[in-house]
Amino acid sequence: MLRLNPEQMAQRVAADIPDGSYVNLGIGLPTKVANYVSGDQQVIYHSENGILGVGPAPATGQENPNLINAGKQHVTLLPGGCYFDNAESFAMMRGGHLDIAVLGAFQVSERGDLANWATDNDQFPPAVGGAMDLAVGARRLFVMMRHNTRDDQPKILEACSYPLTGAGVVSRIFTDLAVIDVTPKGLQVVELFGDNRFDEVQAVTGARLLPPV
Amino acid sequence: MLRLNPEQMAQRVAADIPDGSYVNLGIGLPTKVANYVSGDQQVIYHSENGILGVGPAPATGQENPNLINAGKQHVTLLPGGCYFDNAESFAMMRGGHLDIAVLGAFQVSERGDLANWATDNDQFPPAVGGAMDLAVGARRLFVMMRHNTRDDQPKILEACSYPLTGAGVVSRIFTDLAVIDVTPKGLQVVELFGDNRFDEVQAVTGARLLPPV
Amino acid sequence: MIDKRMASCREAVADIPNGARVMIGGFGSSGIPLRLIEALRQHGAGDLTIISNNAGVAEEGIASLLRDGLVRKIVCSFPRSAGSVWFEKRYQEQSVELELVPQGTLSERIRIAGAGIGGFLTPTGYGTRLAEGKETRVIDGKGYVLEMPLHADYALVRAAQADPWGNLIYDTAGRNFNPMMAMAAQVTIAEVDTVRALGELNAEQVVTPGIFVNRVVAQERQHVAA
Amino acid sequence: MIDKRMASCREAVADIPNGARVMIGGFGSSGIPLRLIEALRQHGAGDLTIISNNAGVAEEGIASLLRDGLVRKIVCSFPRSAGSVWFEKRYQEQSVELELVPQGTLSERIRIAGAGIGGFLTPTGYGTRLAEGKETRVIDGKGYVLEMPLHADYALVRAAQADPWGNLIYDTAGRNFNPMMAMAAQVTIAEVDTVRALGELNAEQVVTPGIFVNRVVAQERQHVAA
Repeated sequence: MLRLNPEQMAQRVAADIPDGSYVNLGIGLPTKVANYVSGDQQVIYHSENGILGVGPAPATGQENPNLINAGKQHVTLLPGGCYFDNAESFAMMRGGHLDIAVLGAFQVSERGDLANWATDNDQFPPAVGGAMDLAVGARRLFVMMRHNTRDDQPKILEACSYPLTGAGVVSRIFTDLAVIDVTPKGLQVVELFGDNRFDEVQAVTGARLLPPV
Repeated sequence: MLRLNPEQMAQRVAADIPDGSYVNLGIGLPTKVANYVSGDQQVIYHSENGILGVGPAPATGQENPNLINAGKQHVTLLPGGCYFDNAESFAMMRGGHLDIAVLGAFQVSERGDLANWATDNDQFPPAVGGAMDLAVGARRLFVMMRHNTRDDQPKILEACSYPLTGAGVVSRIFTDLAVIDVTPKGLQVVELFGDNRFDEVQAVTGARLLPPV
Repeated sequence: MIDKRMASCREAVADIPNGARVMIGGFGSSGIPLRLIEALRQHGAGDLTIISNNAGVAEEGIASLLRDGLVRKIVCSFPRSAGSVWFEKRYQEQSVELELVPQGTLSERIRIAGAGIGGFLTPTGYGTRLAEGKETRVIDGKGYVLEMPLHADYALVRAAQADPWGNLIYDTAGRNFNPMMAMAAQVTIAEVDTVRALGELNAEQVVTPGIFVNRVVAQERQHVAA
Repeated sequence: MIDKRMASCREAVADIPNGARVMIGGFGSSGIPLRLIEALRQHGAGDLTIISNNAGVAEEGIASLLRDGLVRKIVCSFPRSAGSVWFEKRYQEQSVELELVPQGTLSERIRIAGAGIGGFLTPTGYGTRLAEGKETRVIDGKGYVLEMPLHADYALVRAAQADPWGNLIYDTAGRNFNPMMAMAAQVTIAEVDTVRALGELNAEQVVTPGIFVNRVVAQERQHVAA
């Protein structure tokens, strides 16, 4: 099967972000999406710590220690961007004002449950950040993740075994194999990458998929 | 009995406002208090529509239609003053950040209940504004009112007959006859103006008073 | 390119339907979107629910909507002012319904609607007539009333400056209810004195981020009769 | 004359007792009152409850309080970061208690403490482990968790500029939790780069009104190691 690399995955997610959207990109893999939003798409990026209109990284030596994104990376502000406090930032998130959030995930269930903040390993202290607020608040929640774990276990499951971030919150799943929508009827495959066959993808998925129409 | 006029009442209230206080003066009679706060007292006035550091009225022709106080009068901003939205303004009020609010009243009960937003006349539509928020939120609530109605009925009562603004909220009552504290033991007369006698003031009051100690 | 400017107030309010819930910013004479209200009146949508701190004075603003019989209900903290003759007339003839809300409860109910919060407990109004019929509870000896979010279909707000992305800067006490209302409506329409080019507003001074604003109409500064 | 300036961070934190609940502003490396935290560490009050978005990295800020064993409990949304070694060590040896709170719930719980609100209903965390044991309800088919205010005895905040009345202006994303924390504590202490004369701050740009600030300490700008 064709497995997209992270850059290709980011490119595929970027293609589904409409012009004029307000978007929050989660820490890690989703951050790459910004690199593939084309000049025809004007997208305003939100950072949960209190920025709208996040711009690219500053030149070396131009960093402002206060001006960082949620991933603690130095950023800049675009013309038209602005700042606000954390309560207002989360009012935007929880209040349904962001068009799209793109998050990574450990697991997604067939009902759109998301698990991305804690595993079943109790050795590490937990951390949740803004994931639960984005999960309930974004108008559309995109999950961007590898289809399988490093040891080839499925991450799309009938039910998540890890603690939930939110129940029934995921809109669309972008993996390295396919694009899958969470619908009332079930997990609807929207696109199979390259020559990937439906039965191949189904075989490495832990929940029943609906074939592309 | 000596009955203070409104200017004298305002002067008496002003004397009880400590230097450095954050103060909200209600619409009407309480507004006069600002005129008698002396130069030794630096008081920062709050206006519920979204101003801290309210200054005096502007010169004629210098009015800014947006810069008004809660009584809809044109005002100015003192150096050190600032603006905020209504939700933050009421966070200050309800959150216990104002040291003193001075409000007028129709009635006050011996337990410190305040009635100042509606009478029993249903012909007029009701209006409440910020009175209920100030009543529950100011650290000390001063009531400034005539001791009796125009037809000589008492306004200090065992229980208010008018709808309440807040229950058990009044700290101190300044009337044209006396200064009275609401205490767990009851209404404690703190000061009788001029040669006013306790029994005279008690006679025109609708609740039992405790004599000055 | 994101550009939220519209050519006229008329165009900006053209899709407001009968029966809409409309928030209108302002406090007294300060920060009222008078041009948008006038456009709404001429547009003629009726059966409106108006959410605003005051109910208008003389023939101006919300008073003109009440006069023309376009308002079914008003949610308000201080409807009665010197000169609020049209509100008083419609109230007394029982042709307009009034939901009276303490001012801080009004602004917070609007804010939580914009913030995705389902309700809040406030001490304001506890033990008074305005808490009748509402859920209450006592926590650590203090009484609270459960208040619910106030959503709207449209918000008409007034600011001093905007940019094409809809960022808003206000003038002095003209903020009042405008920033919360901008958050709480499905469609927020801002009437401003001037629109500046992108990047010309001081990003540290923006009060309403453009994400809360859908349409911007510039106008000459209107001085409001006191 | 109202003048909230104090001569040193040491003086500003001198009355913080053992067992105090202390809010500390900042997000990642941005807007952290590092000098005040260092003064608190040297002051040596222990058994502290720290309320902050993160738990410090390396030997800096909150990490230094954890290292020195001054922290009994931490209320936090994202305690685990690259380099949060002292938090991880204290957590694993069970010498520090963790109350994990989703970030938006953390900032709103702080805000409502400052705003006199007794609780709020949030959809965040509904149906998850972080809502276990909490009161929930379903409104119009959507689930909510009742969350309560987070008060503190002291708040240590960081801003760019102040004036003698305690008005604060921040730098870019340095606001984060600082404005809400300033509202929610009995005593708020602000560490700022510079104090300007009264009237020199732009009144339209003040984010934290001075009413929320009790003490101000100026300092040279500290660049935080990334």
